[in-house]
Amino acid sequence: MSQQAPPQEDATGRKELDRVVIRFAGDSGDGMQLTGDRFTSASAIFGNDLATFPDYPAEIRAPAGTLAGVSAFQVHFADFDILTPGDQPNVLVAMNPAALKAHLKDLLPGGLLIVNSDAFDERNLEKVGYSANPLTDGSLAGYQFFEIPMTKLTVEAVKGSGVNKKEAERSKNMLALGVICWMYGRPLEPTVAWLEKKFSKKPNIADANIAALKAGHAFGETAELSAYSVKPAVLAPGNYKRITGNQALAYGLIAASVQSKLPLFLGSYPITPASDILHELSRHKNFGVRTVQAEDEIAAAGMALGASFSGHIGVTTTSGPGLDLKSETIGLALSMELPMVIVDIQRGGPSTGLPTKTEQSDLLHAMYGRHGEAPLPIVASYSPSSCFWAAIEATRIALKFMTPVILLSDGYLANGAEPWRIPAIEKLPDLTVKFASQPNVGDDFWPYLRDDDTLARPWAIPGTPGLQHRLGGLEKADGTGNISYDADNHQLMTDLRQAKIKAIEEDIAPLEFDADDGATVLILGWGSTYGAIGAAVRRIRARGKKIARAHLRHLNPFPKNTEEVLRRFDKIVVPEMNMGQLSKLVRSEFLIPTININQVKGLPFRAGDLENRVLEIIDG
Amino acid sequence: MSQQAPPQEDATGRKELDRVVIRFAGDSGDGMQLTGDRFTSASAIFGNDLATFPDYPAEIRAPAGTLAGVSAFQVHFADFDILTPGDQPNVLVAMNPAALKAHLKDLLPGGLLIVNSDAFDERNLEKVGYSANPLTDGSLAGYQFFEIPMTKLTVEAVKGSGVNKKEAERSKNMLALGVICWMYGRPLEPTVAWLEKKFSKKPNIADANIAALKAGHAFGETAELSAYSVKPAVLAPGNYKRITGNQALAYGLIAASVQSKLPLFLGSYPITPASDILHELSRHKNFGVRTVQAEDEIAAAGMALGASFSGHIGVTTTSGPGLDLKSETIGLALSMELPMVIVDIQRGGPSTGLPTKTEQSDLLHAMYGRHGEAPLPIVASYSPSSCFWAAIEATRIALKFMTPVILLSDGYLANGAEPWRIPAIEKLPDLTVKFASQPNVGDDFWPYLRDDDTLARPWAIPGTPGLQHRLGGLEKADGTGNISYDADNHQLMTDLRQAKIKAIEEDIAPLEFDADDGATVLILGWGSTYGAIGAAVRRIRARGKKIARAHLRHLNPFPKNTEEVLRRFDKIVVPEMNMGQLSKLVRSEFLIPTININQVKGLPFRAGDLENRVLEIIDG
Amino acid sequence: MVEPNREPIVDDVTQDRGVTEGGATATLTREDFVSDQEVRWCPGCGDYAIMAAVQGVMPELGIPREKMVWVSGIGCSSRFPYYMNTYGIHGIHGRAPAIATGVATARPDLSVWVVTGDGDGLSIGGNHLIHALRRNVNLKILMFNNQIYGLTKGQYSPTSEIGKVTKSTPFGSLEHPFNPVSIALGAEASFVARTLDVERKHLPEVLRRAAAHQGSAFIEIYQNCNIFNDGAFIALTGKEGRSANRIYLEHGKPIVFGANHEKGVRMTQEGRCEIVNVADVGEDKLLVHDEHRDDPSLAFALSRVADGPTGPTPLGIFRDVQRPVYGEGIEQQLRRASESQGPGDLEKLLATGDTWTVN
Amino acid sequence: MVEPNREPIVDDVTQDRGVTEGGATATLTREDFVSDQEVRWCPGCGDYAIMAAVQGVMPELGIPREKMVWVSGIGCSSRFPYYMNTYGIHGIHGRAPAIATGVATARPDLSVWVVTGDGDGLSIGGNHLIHALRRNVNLKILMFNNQIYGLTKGQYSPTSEIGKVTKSTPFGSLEHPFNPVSIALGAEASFVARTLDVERKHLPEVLRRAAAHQGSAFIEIYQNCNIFNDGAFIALTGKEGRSANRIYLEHGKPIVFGANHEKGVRMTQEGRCEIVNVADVGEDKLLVHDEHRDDPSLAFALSRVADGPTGPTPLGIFRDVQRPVYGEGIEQQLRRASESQGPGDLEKLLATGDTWTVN
Ligand SMILES: Cc1ncc(C[n+]2csc(CCOP(=O)(O)OP(=O)(O)O)c2C)c(N)n1
Ligand SMILES: Cc1ncc(C[n+]2csc(CCOP(=O)(O)OP(=O)(O)O)c2C)c(N)n1
Ligand code: SF4
Ligand code: SF4
Ligand SMILES: [Mg+2]
Ligand SMILES: [Mg+2]
Repeated sequence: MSQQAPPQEDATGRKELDRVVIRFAGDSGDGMQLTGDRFTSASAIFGNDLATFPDYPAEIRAPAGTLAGVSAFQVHFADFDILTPGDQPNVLVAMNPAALKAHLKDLLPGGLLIVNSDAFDERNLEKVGYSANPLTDGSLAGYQFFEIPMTKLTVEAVKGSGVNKKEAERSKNMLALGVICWMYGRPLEPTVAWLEKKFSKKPNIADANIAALKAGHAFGETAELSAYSVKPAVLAPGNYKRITGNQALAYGLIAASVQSKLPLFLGSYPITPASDILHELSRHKNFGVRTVQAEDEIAAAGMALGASFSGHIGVTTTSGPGLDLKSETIGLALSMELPMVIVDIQRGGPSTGLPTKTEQSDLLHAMYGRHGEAPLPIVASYSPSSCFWAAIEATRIALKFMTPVILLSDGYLANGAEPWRIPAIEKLPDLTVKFASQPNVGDDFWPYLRDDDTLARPWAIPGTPGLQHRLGGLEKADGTGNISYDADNHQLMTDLRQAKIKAIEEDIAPLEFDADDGATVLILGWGSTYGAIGAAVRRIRARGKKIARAHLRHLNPFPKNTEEVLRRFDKIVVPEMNMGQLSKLVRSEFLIPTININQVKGLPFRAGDLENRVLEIIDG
Repeated sequence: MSQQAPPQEDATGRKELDRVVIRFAGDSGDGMQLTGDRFTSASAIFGNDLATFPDYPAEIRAPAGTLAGVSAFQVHFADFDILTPGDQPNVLVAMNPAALKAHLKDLLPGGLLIVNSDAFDERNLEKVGYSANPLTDGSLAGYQFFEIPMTKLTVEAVKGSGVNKKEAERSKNMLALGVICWMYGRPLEPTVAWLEKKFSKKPNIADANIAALKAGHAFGETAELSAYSVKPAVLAPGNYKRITGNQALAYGLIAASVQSKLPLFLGSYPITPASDILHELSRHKNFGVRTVQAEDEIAAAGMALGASFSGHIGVTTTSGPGLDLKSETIGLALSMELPMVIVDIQRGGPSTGLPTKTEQSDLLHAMYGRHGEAPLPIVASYSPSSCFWAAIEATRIALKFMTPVILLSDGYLANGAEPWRIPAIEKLPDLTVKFASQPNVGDDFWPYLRDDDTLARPWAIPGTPGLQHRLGGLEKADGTGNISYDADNHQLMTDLRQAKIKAIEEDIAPLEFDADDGATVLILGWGSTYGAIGAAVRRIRARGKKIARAHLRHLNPFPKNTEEVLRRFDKIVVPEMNMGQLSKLVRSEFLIPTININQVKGLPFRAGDLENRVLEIIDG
Repeated sequence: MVEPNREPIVDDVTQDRGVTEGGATATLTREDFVSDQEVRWCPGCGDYAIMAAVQGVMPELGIPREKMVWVSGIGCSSRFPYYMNTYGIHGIHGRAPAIATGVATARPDLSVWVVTGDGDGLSIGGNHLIHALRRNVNLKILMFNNQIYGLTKGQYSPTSEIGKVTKSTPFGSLEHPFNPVSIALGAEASFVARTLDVERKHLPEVLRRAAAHQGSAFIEIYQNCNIFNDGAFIALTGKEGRSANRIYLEHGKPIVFGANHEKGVRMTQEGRCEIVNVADVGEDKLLVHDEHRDDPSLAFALSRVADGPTGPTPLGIFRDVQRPVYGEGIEQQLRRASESQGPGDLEKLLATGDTWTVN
Repeated sequence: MVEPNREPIVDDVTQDRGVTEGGATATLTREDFVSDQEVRWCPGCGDYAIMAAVQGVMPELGIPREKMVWVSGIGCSSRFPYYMNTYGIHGIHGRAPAIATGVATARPDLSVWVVTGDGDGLSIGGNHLIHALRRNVNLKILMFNNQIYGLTKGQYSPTSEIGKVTKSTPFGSLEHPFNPVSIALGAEASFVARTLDVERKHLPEVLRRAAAHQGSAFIEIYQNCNIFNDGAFIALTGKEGRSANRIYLEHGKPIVFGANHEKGVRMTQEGRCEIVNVADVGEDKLLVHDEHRDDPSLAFALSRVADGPTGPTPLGIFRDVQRPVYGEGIEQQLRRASESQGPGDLEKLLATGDTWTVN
């Protein structure tokens, strides 16, 4: 770790570090998410690789100063390519006692601690049960510790910008940002520009924030806080964009619409952490994207189904509780064999659970959460930017095989940001579809006359003369699609529905794996554990141990070579943020034993924890 | 089979048979269900063992004479204990050409065929595509074949009872019943009594039906139709009652209410084939049973949950599509750790599927059909009368472990009837519960302070002073039950919820198995395949082969000795009316390979088919 | 890119065979709208009459069959789409208005009709119904009200009368029924009407009016279920009742009824509609019906003249007003967006925001 | 067996500590209804004022805390039960009326209150709400209407005005909003009222009336969300608006409002409520409010005086009529059944029907 290695100095006399993990923590009202976001943006533009992890309470603004109200944002930036937002911060910015109390335990020994001393008054200390003031009782001895009277400084600094006291104090997060920007040599310009744009209608608010930002920067300089630098990372050349998972997912859906020349229709009902996809898509009407905020999730799915029947890419986005409600409609789409994309941004369950925390516990629900024999494909994103790929892939499968597809992401990917190398449009797959336009049996049109290869049925959309047909959820005769209660036909249709999904294995990329030769242990992952597993693998290799890893992006069907890959290794380790759901699928599918590493804490794995667990398995 | 063996004659000169399978088939409007039902009743009272299988279309009354409109009822009665309604009938009563066309293929070669010749006119023949009249074109040569002008005879017979022609003709099903009663020596009295009671308000209708019944009986005698007898079965002594699965299930719930001294609350929304439970329970208000027909399945489950919170046994009954809709509410009950019973009468899926046909395809949905880590117990009935046991067992587990429990039955069990040895009340388990009545931590009440053995939390119901508390779906701190976003607490609660369900294995009967010594093949079943597997096992043994069988009544958790039982055998054969759902659970739980026999036709297995498949496995 | 994006869907395929074929220009007949599917209602079911009326009216509308989509839920009534030679969705129980909203908002070029039942539409589907009406989605919603659950063999429904004995209420129902017209008006519906399955003239006329209405049209159709609720509407269909109890609402006309128009409806000072003898009050005191009144209070008051079809009951169009149509609003926003921001350009979209270049 | 079956549940446990303790007889204070849970609404949220009013009124009702159950769905408003020292269920989104119906029908001895939001109650939960009102379940339903989705950070709701710009409608909402009072009346509600979070006197009074009402009471409470929809009710809360726009409905009194009661409401011949200058028409021509009118038309017409809280808006009790209470009906049927058939006897039940004996 950089803290250990004797740091170099760069030209400007700043100590060089290869990586830093900063956590901003304060009241829900303190604007920590925005502060972290701005610092991240500045670092991105500066050229670091980075990963972020916002962590905030389910309440909008729990009462000021309480533990329940603490909101935090962690950013990891480095001069090399990194995979996670970092396990523990080496810098903690705490805007009040609650923030300190909630997050100090994570700060690395000897780490840098910056607090807003103005917030450490009797009442606030009491609120979180500090008997003595930690700033003065010596309990912070183990850290490099700076107290800054941020509130006072801010009020001072913004005088003249003509904002009232309340607004003035609100700018203190910018002061904190200014301090950190100075310490890590980040330019202020991007933030200044952003503030001017954002508050163009309220210039005095803009001025106040800018003044505070600059004051913080100046303070850092005059107070001679230690100054560091983290060089730009050497990333593959190209255009980069900082993107969150939900944003990438929304872009992927738009891209799928453009590449298929089909309009995109989103039926959705707001729910954390999926709402931002609805928000993002409703901003791009010039792409012909229709977004409807439905009365509930059932309606949202129903609307998407109706749109799919009509020739649109019908999409519905939600989280666990909403997925429960959509099950029946998904079953109908499956029975009507309509292309539809269901996006589930997983969060902590069961029930309302932990709405703002992350989890991977909807896999088996996605797989089996419908009555009857109702198989459908499942695609999973594994990093914020991979959500772009996942959206296109899910749509591709839906359109090609005429089936609803479930896309699994999670809260960690949804809100986490990372630099994304913007793909070349030419490189995107062509998703053009051919609607049925002619009768396919003499003068008749049979909606269930299947394609020999894909077993997909033809898609004839309203407006097409002569192809009028009616579909529903009652069992249909293969071919004609007429209602049929025939016993053998039901068996046939059940077999066909299953065979169609199984056939998709021919159409998807094989499971890639990265193995040291002689490695006997394979870490098999899926979804958002990708980064943590990757970081753990690096550490394990850094210790000279042999290891292999593979990451599933298709959960149903599995890539065709999955069993072959698994059988190459003696031990299959499956880390999941659930109680072992992928492992259940692997075991029943291949009868291969697995060693499970499960964590259900609403938080992503720490690379360090994974490293240790896996080392035990390798050695033990 | 009795048809082969040279039949004896009994005192009355009737040929003795050990077993007969009769299928009554006609128009939805012809009252075949009622006819079969009455014959069954007569046979039951006569003392035969029996099993029935009603098979009717999803439409109420598809147009007269069409194949879509054919409704059938099969009854198997014997002088020994039988296990299924029989694979193929040896007697077929066909009230019209459609019925003949639809069912002739099942009639055993040389079987007895009785048709209503009056219905075989041009129009009716045409409707089902008979070019020639099968009654005259010799195509029925392979059967013992009687044509009876039932309509004419009926109209004749009921003259004077003062009913109009339409009503008169409606009685022809009673004429058919009369004929069959004569042929198999069934007394008419029970039916006469039943008719008088049923039509007490419309005496002339009663008279007409009775007249038709007697006319049929007389016709059989005068026409000297061959007369058979099937002796009473030697059943264990006791009081017997003919009961269907849904009726038994309703009685079981009432019994659970009586045994627990808790009132029963049913929140339900009508759906085939579960509606009859709602109908039955709404008739027993003197047991304090509250039934609410909710606006939908979500409300039905919500009402049951509210009732459970209030100290009732909250129950909700449904079928597949309804189970989809209840998932979110079940998740809440699970998170609130409330005792609740969810009954799913499985039917053909996916989606609306085959509403009146049977299937076992909701097992994985029951197991995993909720977002998040949401384990709950699953109990499955396996014969019509076992639904009584299943209802009590599901309630017992729910009350003891404070958890929602899913009870799986299916359409075949729901509507099928069999003689049931009425249990002695004293033998029923005592389900008394103890509500919390005092603070459990100093002066406070902690709703999540668990019992050390069962891990169940205390049940404090409104009306109890000092124990006021609030529960919801957000994650709760273990003990206090207060909202908690704490990472370690979430892991703890997730572990506890899982451990609580796992612990139930200590509380349920071990898996029994019935094995010939030296048997290497075990047939593992669950649910309504019980009878067919049993019959197949008898046949296999009759062929001198060795076989073993076990039937799971608890699907989650499995009985503690399950793995130990399975490992005793080389081959585990799992027959299911789905694509292999139990097999998936067994494989992932025990990593034991299974040989699956799957049938998804909306119909129960035929013992003969199972026999052959298993023999291949034994031999091959 | 809106247009290019949406249009092709319709055009590509319609070009092939020429829109005219079976299209608006070709005149269609009743038979053209009859599908090849075997009708599976009970003999004598009121649904037959309704279907006949619908198939009779469709050709008049000048809408090609392929531009029509019939959407339903589950129930006897919901089998309807199978019998129409148009595009159709036999959905799931209660969700037809939601599914149809998807069709209508995705494809404003289509004529979208919904068939639902009193259970499908008002019990499990109540929420989707009121929201579709509130949004004024361009849907024509036909609710077959037989005051019973038919397909599930006769349980009471939200429109069944109190005290009704059914399979699920052996001791009589305890639930106060909905008045479908009242709830629709309370849900801001822009077009609300009521008619009767046996109305040979009135039913088709109401259908025509609904088709002409821009936005969502809600039509309650009293329908006899001769198997499980026979005679529920006898007060309106029986010999004497027919003339005595059918109150036909006609725009701009005083509301009179009875064999010789001897009865009428008057509005009291407190805004309640009361039935009076024309002779007693004089024709000029009678309420003059106004379908187009912006304020729904009049229509609502009229809906309270009869809580159930057991006595004098208003039939016809209670309300027919213009409101922005939901789907059209969306189209406008799409058009405006591509006009102001230019048609969507994927390359540009990806390249904007927090971007930087690494060489 | 009904009684023995139900009663013990309550008694067994209550005996132990004596019902009186914290019970009806002991007089309770505001504090007794405050739970130990930390309140987590945003500073300045209107929910605080509503909670204060509720906790102020509860002691007056003479209902022991343990006999009270507060049920909610999901939303900022739905956190309410956690803050009441009674029994409570923080349910799932939109389902509170259904869950509460279970509580109230299972246990008629309890006082059951529902807190819901405009999204929870009218969007996802609309169907359960209208059915609870139709059945007249004994529930007191408080709908906190802030015309926004608060907990999910500011999307429009079914009560948001057309054109509203929110996270999910960057170009403005296209949806015609519900008028909660109108939809409740259309759903046959027996008690319908509207009040305002900041109404120190009016809000408590409405709560008292709701508590006194037998059956379901629906109360729309305009509630300011100062984070995502601040000032939505400024027309009623702002200085001048306060007197100019609050129309207080009082039973038996002519409807007047304005600083000096210079304005009034009149009923037109066509049953529409219009706002007039008292001076112009004369006080005697004004509409006299009647809460107890069986016909809901008057209440409905009053609900249309204001489509949104942007101008003169009626506050108070629109309707308060007696109808059979759903839960009581069930109790009656249970009692009758055990009276006529005798209390349930399991042995007898199992032994009846198609039975026979084998010896
Ligand atoms: C989710 C779900 N719940 C319940 C059912 C069972 N079901 C089918 S139709 C129906 C009600 C039919 O009544 P109605 O809507 O009035 O139509 P009708 O048959 O009277 O025309 C019910 C409860 C179902 N198919 N799906
Ligand atoms: C099934 C489900 N869908 C969506 C959500 C997300 N959600 C929580 S509260 C809410 C709406 C809140 O609005 P409102 O009911 O008006 O309450 P408010 O926060 O404004 O008081 C939504 C959409 C959820 N928790 N569960
Ligand atoms: S059951 Fe009633 S509604 Fe259904 S088809 Fe038969 S008659 Fe018509
Ligand atoms: S978001 Fe709005 S409604 Fe929610 S607590 Fe904050 S102010 Fe109140
Ligand atoms: Mg109906
Ligand atoms: Mg709200």
